[in-house]
Amino acid sequence: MSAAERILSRAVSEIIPGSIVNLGIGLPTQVIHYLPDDFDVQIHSENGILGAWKQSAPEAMDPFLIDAAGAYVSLREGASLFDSAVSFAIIRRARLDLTMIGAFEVDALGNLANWKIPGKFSPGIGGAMELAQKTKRIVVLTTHTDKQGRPKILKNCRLPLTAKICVNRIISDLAVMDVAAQGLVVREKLVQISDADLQAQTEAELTFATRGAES
Amino acid sequence: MSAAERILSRAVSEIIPGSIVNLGIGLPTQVIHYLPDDFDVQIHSENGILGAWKQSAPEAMDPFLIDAAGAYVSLREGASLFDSAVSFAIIRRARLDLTMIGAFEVDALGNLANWKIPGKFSPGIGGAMELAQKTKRIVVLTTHTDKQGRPKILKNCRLPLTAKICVNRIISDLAVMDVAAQGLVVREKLVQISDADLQAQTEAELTFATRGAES
Amino acid sequence: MKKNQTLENAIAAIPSGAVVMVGGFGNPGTPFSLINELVRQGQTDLTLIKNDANEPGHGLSRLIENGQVRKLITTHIGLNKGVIDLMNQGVLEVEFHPQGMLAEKIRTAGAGSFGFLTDIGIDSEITRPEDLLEWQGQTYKVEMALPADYALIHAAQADGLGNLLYQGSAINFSPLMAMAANHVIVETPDLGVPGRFKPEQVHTPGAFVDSVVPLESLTSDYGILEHHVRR
Amino acid sequence: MKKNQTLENAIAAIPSGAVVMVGGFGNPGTPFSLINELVRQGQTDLTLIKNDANEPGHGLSRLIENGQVRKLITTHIGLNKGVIDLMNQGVLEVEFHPQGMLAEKIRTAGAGSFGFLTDIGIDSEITRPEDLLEWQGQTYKVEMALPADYALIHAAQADGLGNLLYQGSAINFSPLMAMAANHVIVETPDLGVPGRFKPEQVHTPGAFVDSVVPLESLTSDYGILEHHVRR
Repeated sequence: MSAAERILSRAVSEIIPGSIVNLGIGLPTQVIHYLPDDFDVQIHSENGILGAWKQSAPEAMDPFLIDAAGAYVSLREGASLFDSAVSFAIIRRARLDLTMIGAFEVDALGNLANWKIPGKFSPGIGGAMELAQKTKRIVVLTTHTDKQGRPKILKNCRLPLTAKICVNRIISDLAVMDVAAQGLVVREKLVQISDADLQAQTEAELTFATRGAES
Repeated sequence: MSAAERILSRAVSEIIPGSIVNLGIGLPTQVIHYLPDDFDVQIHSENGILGAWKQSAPEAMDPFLIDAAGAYVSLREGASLFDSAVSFAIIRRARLDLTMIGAFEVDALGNLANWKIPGKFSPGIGGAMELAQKTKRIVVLTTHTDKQGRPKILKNCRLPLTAKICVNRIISDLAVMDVAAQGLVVREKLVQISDADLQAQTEAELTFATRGAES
Repeated sequence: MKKNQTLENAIAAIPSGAVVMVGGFGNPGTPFSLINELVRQGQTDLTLIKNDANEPGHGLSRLIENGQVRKLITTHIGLNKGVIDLMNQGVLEVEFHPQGMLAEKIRTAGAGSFGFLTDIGIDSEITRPEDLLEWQGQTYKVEMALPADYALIHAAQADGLGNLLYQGSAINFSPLMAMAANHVIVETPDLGVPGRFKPEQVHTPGAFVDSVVPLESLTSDYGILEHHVRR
Repeated sequence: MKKNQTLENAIAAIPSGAVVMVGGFGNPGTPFSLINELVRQGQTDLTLIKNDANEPGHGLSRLIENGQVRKLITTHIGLNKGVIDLMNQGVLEVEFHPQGMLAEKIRTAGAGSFGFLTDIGIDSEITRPEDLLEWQGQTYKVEMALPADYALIHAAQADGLGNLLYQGSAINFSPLMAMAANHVIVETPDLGVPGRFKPEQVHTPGAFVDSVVPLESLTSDYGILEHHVRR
């Protein structure tokens, strides 16, 4: 399993049946393909969809129906379509149960940076600020370190923040961590990695309270 | 012809074919019944209708379709129905061509008072302020004097204003007057009333520029 | 369908003292069955938000006549002399707003914002000096958002996910209130299964709806009011 | 049908220097035919407002690549490296807003209001001290309304009164922009006669629409983008 596959497989079990969930651009939008076909969830896409579902076969694909990342999607029974003001009213009124979101950096306080790398990458804000600031529960999906092996899970974010103190849980390719009063608490980790190894790849200080282990 | 019938018959010719018109509660909502069945106009009702039309026969009446005064209405081909926020967006964005509105008092400056008589009558504001303040053209339909024979067309309104300097034209049972830079200009009047008699029933000073006369 | 509830259970969620929005402009859109159940259960000290007070003996007026209402936030009660009298006697507190401002204050709450800048009524007696804001060289009136604890809504049709469709002039404040209240209770004579609506034609997405009460039939409350029929 | 216009006449109404809103989120809802005509006519010094810049060689991107655009007000241009490069080179001025704030700024203009009070981004670097307002003991960010001279809109269906229906995820900013612009130009592959729509299902009432351009067919611009098909 690749790092991405490990994250996505684990992410599936974060979704409570019957809930309303937004999947952010990047890794999170891929979660939809890991869900059982009959799973009871309403996927919100900020471009105006409640009830987005897996991409249809090419012959049934609707060119007028994409998710916020541009990928063609289908609709479930009971889906609704609406304008961008209503879509963000759903977000700002906290009618989403969960948002899964990507990160450039996330820290021990639950701060999130995922929209801008000054001087290198600033394609815009998109829906990230409102999702991060207003959703009841935010789960970050991220590789534990960047491509150069540097920690993405920090003591304090250094990049411009998307939203302060908003993240509830981080799912990386190595571990599942909760943002708690005492900092990051490791709930699960790969069996093949030791506590010390995980800490070594994490700038934030970790507390270990693993209830078992992932494979 | 009663005073009301004279006002309503004259009001019909204020409506330019193809235009969008709001008819205020009271006399103005009655204008709809004086329009030819095939007249090209879209009647806006602030409770969420564009394309309201004459009341259907009792057996075809829809209990879920009323105008802002509570009267049952029908819909024309091409009508649309929408929420109150959209309805007032149409008003505030000045997408109405004309509003006909009632008055307790109207004055030589074009000020309008039609929502409150302190200590006697204050049922609320309704849509009057927004209609009066934002419609491109406001025509007041009113009897020239009140039931006690006192002028309703004043030098300066004494009641709380609905909106300042908003009225373009006044159609009474006696005359048609425009609000102009020099004050009220009489454009039409009943043949049987002299200039002096009309002035006597009007507190505001009148200039006479009648282009003919009504019967 | 966890959103399918009985009239009794749905209304029992509302405590005395609650702020309750009620859809409808005149009769159309008024959730008479939800209101009548609230009369039956007898919660008191309510603050109600509705375009009007319905007409004597009907809908919202029943709650007011029954002494359950502390304050009414509305736009026009000209068709209800009884409620005007209660206001004039000081028995009922009434707060009036221009109709489009009431709609926009509710919609602002529904959008998760806190207020908006307008010029409506800025020159009139409804504007107090403390409502005015100088901002970037202009003067605006600040209208604050108007949220509520509960909304009572009548929908023509619904599905088990809480998606709603309205009909006729019964749309009015309902979709705005469904966005603005923390707990949204809907009555409908026509509750069906998800998939029955074209997704583009849903007026209120189910995300805003907490309970849906199916009505077996519509009582005479929902019918034609004879005095509004043109003779 | 006075609203029925040719592509050429409808776009010729737009002068150089105009502020132009363009509907669409990615491809769906992008009025490619109106944009392509604007490229052909060559008006310059435009300020454009759209959720994104489409993708290289398509839609809005063509106007930018063609040097007709002075400023872009948008939310995310991550799928258009060419436009990001023009921004980084200082050739194109770009103003970013959070997506829901852009929607709400447009909708606020469309409602005839002047601004709104929010807390979105209030703790982030996008908020300057001069955007903050102390009001009734709370701190808010003031977001000003964003109106425009023109809006270019794609509708799935229209009638001769300018009533519009959208489809799929192509609704997005279109109904908001139709309210917010002073002059609204719509393209549609399906223009019919008034009466064809159920009145409750009209997304944009014709009151907001100035011209409707019937399209004989949809070009390949409107089709599937192969790189967004999952392999």
